[in-house]
Amino acid sequence: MVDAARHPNIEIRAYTEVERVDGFVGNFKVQLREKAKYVLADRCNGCGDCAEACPIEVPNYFEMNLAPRKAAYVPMSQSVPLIYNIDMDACIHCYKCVEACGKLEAIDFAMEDKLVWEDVGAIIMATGYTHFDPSLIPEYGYSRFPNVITAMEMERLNNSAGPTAGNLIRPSDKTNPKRLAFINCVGSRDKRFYPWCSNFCCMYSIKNAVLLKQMYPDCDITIYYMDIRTPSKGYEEFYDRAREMGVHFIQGRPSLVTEDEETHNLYVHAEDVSLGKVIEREYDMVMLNQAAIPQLDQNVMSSLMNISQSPGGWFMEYHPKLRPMDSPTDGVFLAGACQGPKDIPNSVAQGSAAAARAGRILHSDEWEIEPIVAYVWEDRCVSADGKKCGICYNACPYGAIEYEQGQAAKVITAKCHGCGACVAECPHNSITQMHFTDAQILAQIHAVLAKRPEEKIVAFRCHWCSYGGADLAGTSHFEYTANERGLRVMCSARMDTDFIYEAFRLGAGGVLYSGCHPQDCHYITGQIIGATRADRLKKAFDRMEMTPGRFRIEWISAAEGDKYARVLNEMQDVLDEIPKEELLAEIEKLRPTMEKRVRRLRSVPGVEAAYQFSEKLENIIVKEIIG
Amino acid sequence: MANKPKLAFYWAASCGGCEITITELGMRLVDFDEKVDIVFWPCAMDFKYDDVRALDDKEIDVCFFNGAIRNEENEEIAHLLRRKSKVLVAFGACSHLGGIPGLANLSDTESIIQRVYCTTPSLDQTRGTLPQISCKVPEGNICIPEMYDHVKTLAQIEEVDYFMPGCPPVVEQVWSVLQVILAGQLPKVGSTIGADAKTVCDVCPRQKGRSGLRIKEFKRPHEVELDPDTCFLAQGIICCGPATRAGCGLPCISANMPCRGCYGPPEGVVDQGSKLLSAIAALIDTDNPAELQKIMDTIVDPVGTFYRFSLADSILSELKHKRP
Amino acid sequence: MNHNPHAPETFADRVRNIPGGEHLEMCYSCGTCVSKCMIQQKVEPEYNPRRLLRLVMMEMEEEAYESPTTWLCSGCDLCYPACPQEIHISGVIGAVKSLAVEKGYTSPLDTVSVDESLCSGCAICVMVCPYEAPHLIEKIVDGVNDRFSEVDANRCMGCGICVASCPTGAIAREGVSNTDIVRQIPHEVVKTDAPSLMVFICDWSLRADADLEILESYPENVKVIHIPCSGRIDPQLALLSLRSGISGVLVCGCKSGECHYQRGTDVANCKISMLDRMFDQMDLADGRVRFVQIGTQDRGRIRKEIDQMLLHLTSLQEVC
Amino acid sequence: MTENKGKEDLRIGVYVCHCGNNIAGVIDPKEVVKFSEGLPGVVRATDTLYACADSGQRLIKEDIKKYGLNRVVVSACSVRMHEPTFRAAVAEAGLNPFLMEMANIREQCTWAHGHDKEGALDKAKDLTAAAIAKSSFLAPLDMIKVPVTKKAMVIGGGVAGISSALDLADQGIKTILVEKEPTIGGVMAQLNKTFPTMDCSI
Repeated sequence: MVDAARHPNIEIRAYTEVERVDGFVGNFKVQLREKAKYVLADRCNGCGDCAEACPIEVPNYFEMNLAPRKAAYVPMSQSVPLIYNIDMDACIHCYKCVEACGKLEAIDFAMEDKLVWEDVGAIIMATGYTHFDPSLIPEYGYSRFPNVITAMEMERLNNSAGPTAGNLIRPSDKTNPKRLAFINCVGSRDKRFYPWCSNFCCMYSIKNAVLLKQMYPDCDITIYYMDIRTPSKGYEEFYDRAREMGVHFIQGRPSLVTEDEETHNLYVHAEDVSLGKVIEREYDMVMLNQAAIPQLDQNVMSSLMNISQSPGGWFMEYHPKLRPMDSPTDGVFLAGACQGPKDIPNSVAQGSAAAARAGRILHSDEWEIEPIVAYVWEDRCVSADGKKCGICYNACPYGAIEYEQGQAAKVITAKCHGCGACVAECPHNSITQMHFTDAQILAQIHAVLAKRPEEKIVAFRCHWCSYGGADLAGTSHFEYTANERGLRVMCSARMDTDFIYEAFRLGAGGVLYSGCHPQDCHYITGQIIGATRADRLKKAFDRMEMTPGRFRIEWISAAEGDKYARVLNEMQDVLDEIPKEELLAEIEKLRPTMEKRVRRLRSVPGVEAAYQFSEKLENIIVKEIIG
Repeated sequence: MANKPKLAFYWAASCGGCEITITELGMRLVDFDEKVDIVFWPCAMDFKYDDVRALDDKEIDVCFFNGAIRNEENEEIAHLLRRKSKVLVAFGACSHLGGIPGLANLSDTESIIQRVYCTTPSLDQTRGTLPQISCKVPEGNICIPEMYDHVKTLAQIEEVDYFMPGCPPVVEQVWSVLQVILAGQLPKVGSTIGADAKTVCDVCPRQKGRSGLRIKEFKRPHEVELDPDTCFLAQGIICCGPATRAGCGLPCISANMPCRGCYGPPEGVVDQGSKLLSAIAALIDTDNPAELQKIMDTIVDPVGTFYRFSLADSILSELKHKRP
Repeated sequence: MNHNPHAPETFADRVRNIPGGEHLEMCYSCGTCVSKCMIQQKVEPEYNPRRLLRLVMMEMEEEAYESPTTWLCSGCDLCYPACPQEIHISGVIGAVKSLAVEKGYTSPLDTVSVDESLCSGCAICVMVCPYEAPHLIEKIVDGVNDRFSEVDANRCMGCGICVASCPTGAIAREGVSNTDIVRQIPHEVVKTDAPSLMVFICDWSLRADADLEILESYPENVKVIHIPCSGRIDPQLALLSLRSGISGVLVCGCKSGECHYQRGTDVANCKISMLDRMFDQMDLADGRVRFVQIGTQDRGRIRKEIDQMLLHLTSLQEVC
Repeated sequence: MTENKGKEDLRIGVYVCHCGNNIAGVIDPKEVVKFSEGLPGVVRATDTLYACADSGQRLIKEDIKKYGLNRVVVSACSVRMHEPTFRAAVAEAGLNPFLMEMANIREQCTWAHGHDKEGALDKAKDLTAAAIAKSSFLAPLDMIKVPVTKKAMVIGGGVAGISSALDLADQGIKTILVEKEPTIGGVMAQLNKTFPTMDCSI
C-alpha cells in the first residue's frame, strides 16, 4: 500500500468512482467522479485533530461495524492516502473540526463532487468482490444470535489493529470464548445462493484457527467442512500444521445453530459424515465463513466497460485458459477477484499478469486494430442525391458516421468499431462491412442450405456472445441437433432482414436470431438495434402465418452453452412436430413473399456474383448427394 | 283390561314437534289405543299432575318424556314420572341432548329474559313488562315455575332407561319402538332405541371426498348450487353427518340439505360437537394464521353449528356451569 | 433419462426415472439432510438419507430396500430447503420406497388400522391424511354393499391425524387410540393452591434432549401426555382434561412448515383456534387452552411456555 | 474495393484438421476433403493431424507457394481459438491474412454432436462449404493502426489493483489508481495475518 503511495508513477485517486468510459484500445477516455471529501487533500496533514474534535460517532464499516468512527474520519490509521474525510450524512455542522484544524484550513464545507476526464491507453479492472450476507441463511442465526459472527468480523476481532486490540471476545458478554466452531461454505457451494466454491475460505478458516491456537493454546476450535481444498503450494502443509496444533475438523455441513437464551452459548447440529452420526455440540462462539460474491455494482461496471458477466456475475474473461487476464474488450484487462474468487497470491499474480498484458499496448507507439469497418458506396447513398435519410447516422452506437443531406454519408474509420448496425439498417444497401459483406454472407447461407434445406436450422450468432455460447456448448459437450448451421457476424446489429428472408426463401426449416443480452453488448447499443429489427421480423412472420417457432429470437451469452443447446433442441422439436409435407407446403406458400422481399438485393455489388457462384456450388453439392 | 300396558307422554321444554310425531301415527294410534292404556298425555288429553301423583309407584309401564329441563316444573315432573314409571324414555333430541332449547346455554338467564321481554325488535319496548316468579293479584298469589340458569338434559337430572333421538324422532321409528315395547323386547337398559348404531355417512349414498381434498372456505347451502350426488363436506358445506347417528331416513340429505345433527352422536362418542369440530377442522387447508381466521369467519356460529342439538349435553356446557 | 442411453437401465436409472427421484447424483455428502432430520436422533440410529442416496448411486438395491431410511422418511421436507444441492431428498426416498413396494417389501412401521364395526365410510380420514394412506373400499356385509376405509400400510407414517379426526373412533394404532390417550387423563384432579397443567407434547417439537429434560423436570402438577404429532390432538382431549379439574391445557407442536408429518401442526392450529372461538362464544375464553408452535431453533422455549402458562393459570385462580 | 467480384481466378486450399481424436474421433476428415475437392475454386484439399501445430502451419505455408493459393480455408476449431494463428501463418507465406477463413468443425460440430456421427459429418461438410463460399468473396484488408496514450488506469485499489499499478509504474507507465473508498487496500487491509506464511496483510 505504502509502496503504491510513494511511487512517482502512481497517482492514487481515492474516494473516486468511474462515471463513464469512451474510446477504444489505446485511446480510452474515462470520466471520474471525485467525491467531495470536504477536506483539501493538499492541505490535510493527517494529524487527526478534526476527528478528535468531532462529537459524532457512527459505526465504522472498515471495522465491520464493530467499532465506531467519527463523522470526520479515516477508515483506519494506516489509510492511504492519509487524508481525512467528512461524512456529510452523519455531520451535524457544528464546525468543531474547522476550529480544530485551525491555521491549516484544510476543511472546506463548500466542496462538491468533481467530474474529470482522463485519457488512458489501457484499463485494468480490479474491482474485487464482496461478502455474502449470512443472515439470509436463518438456520445459522447470524444477526439474531450475538455470538454468531462472520469471518470478516473475526478478522477485526483478532487483529491487533482492530477494535479490541487483538483480544478475542465474544459479543454477548465480552468474555474470551474457549470453544469455537467455524462453519465453512456459508452461501457458497450452495445452489440456493451461490453455486461456486469461494476458493480461499478453507485456507482462511485454517489460518484463523492456527492464529487463535497460537494466541490461546487452550481454546478448542472445530472447523465444520464439506471438503478441505488446499490446492496451492504450502497449503496442504499448512492444513497439516493446523491438525497437529489440535484444531478439530469435522466433515459435515451443519444444518442448524441453536442458542441457549440465558448463556448465549451456541449448539451446532451436524452429521459427522465419517461417523454417519448426528452430533450436537456446544460452543461459545460460531464463525461463519461467508461466500465471496461479485460486487453489488458489478452490473454497472460491466455495462460501463462493455464486459460481459459469467452466470454468477463475475467479469467474463476472453478465454478461460488462454487469455484469462483479458476482457473481451480490447485494451481492458482483468485482475483479482472481480473475475472470480481468488486468494491473495493469485490476486497478486493476476494483477502483475494484467499489468504485463497492458504493457504490450502501452509500450507500443501504435496499436493495430482489425479493419472490419463499415464502408459507404457513395454512388448508392440516397443522401448524395439530396434525399433526406440519416438512418445510418442514427444507428451508429459510436457516432462514427458523418451525415449531411446532399452528401453521401461518411464513415470515420478510427471511430468505427465494426458492429455492422449501419450496414444492416441502410434501407438502400448502400453500406457494407469489410469482411462481412452481403455477398460473403449470402454465399454462406446458400452453401449451408444447398441440400435438404427444410431440415436445417440456420443460426445467426454474434461473435462475442452467442458464437461463444455455441463454442461453450461444444466444449461442455452439451449435445444438440446436428441440423444446426451456424453463421457468424460481429453483432446482432449486422443481422440484416435480407439474410433471414433469403434463408427462408431457400427453404430453411428454421432460423435462429441470436446475440448477446442487452446489457452485455460489445457495441454499446448494437443488440438493441438487432433486437428491434428481430421483433419486427417476428411480427412479419406471424402475419404470414408461419408456424411459430420456426423463427426464434434468443439472447445467449458466451457463458450460456447449455442455453444454446437447449434452444436449438427446442427448435428441432418444433420442426419434428410439423409433418414434412406440411412444412414443405408452408415453405412453398411463403416463397413468393420472401422472394419479393429480397429482390432488390441483387443490385448490391458482389451479390449477383455470389448468386452465380452459389448456383455452381449447389449443383455440385446436389450432384454429390445423387451420386 | 287390567293387563294392558300403561303408557305416559310428557312434554317439558319442547316445541311440540315430538307430540306431532305421535299424532302422525294417525289411524295406527287408534288401533294402538286398544292395546294400551294412555294414563298421562297433557298435550292431547286432559290430565292433571295430581292424576299422576295418585298412581302407584312404577305403575306406568313406559313413559315417553320429550323436552329439555328448563325450569323447576320440568324437573319436578321428571322426578315424578321417574318414580311412577317402570321405563323412562328420553324421547326426542331435547330430552336426549337438550336440543334447540339447549342453545340457551350460550347465554345466561338474565340476558335471555332481557332479549325476550325487552330488546326484541318486534316488541313494544316501552312496556318493560317482565315475568315475575310470584305475583300478587286480587285472587291471591300466582306463581310460575322458576327458570333455571341453564338447560339440562333429562339424563342429567334423572336416571333414563332408553334414549330415542331425533328432532323429532321419525314416525316409522316411533311405530317400531312401540311394537318392540308391546312385544316386551326392549334392549339393554341405557341403550339408544329407534336409531342405527353408525352415522349418517354410513347410509348416505353420496360420493365421498377423495384424498387430499381440503377446504379453503366454508359455504352455506344457499350460497352455492349443490351437487346432489357429492358429499357436502367435499363441496365445502358443513354437514353434521359424520358425527350424527343414522336412523332418520335421511330427509335432509334427500332434500339436498346437509345433516343438522339432530340424532346426536353415534355409539361410543361422548361429545358430538367437539368430535365434529375435530373432523371438520382437520379438513381446513392453511398454514397461515390470518388466512385461518378468514376461513373460520366463514363458519358463522361454530357452537350453534357443531352443537346444534347437543349443547346442553356437552362438556362445554358443563365447564361453563361448573364455573364459580 | 438414463445416463448412458446405450447401457442397460440401472437401479439408479430407475430411481431417477420416478418423478422426485431426479438429481440424485448431485449429492456431495455434506450431511445437512441427516442432521436437519430428527429421525436418527429420536427413532432410528441407522436412519441416514445421505447414505440411502449413496446406496442408490452404488447400485446396492437390496440394501436400499432394507434400509430403515426408505421406510421412515415422513416427507416433512425439513431437509429439502436446507440442501445446498437442492436435491428433493424425500422425493428420492419416495422413489426408492415405491420400487421397494413393487418388489414386495413392506413397511416395518406400526401403522393405523380400521375397525370396520365402527367405520361408517365418511372418508374424513381419506381427506385429512397427508400421505393418501386411507382410501374407501366397498364390501358386501350381510347382503348390503357397504363402504369402509382401508389403510395402505406402506403409505401410513403413523402420525395419528386421522385418529384424531375420525368422528367414530374407528381408526387407530396402539398407543395412539382414543382410549389409550384418554386413559392418561386423570379422572378427577384434587384442587390445590398450585394450578395444574396438562401438556400434550408432540415429541418432534422438542429437538434437543435438553428440552425433553426440561419438560420432565416439572413437579406433579404439570402432567405430560406424549402424542406422535400435534395433529393427533382432538379438542375433546382438551375438554376432558379441563372437566377433570385440570386448570389449563398446553398443546405443543412444531413450527408451521417444520411439521414432521407435513400438515399436523397446521391441523392442530385449526382445531385449537376453532375451539378457542367456541370458548369465546360460550364466554369461556380465558386462555386456559393454548397451542404453541415450537421451531427447530427455539431451544429452551418449552420452559418459557410452561412457565408462562402456569403464571397465567395462577392469576386466573387468584381472580376466582 | 471491398471484395473480390469473382474476376480473379480463385485458387483455394482447404485444410481439414483431425485435432487428434477431437474431430477425427467423430467424423472422417478425409470425407470432408473428398467433398471439398469438387467445390468451385478448390485446387488443393487435404487433411492434417493438427493444423495449428508447426507441421500443420508449415504445410499451409508451403502449399501457398507450391499451389499458388490465393485463399485458405481451415476447417478446424473456433475462430476464438486459432484465427490469429492461421492469419499469422498465411501472412508469413505472403498472403493477406484476411484471405484466410475458418470453419468451426470442432466446438460447433464434433464436440456438440458426438452421438450423431452422420449428422456431424454432414454438418462439417456444409460448414466447410460455407467457409469456401465466403472465402471466394474475401478481399485483402490492411490492419488499422491507432495511436496509444501511454498512461494506464487501474480501477480498484485492492491487492490485485495495487499489484497491477506497481508493476505498470515500475515499467515506467504513468498509472492512475482509482478507489471508491477513502483508502486503498480493499479486503486485504481488513485481514489479520495471511496464509500460509502468516505475514501481516498491510
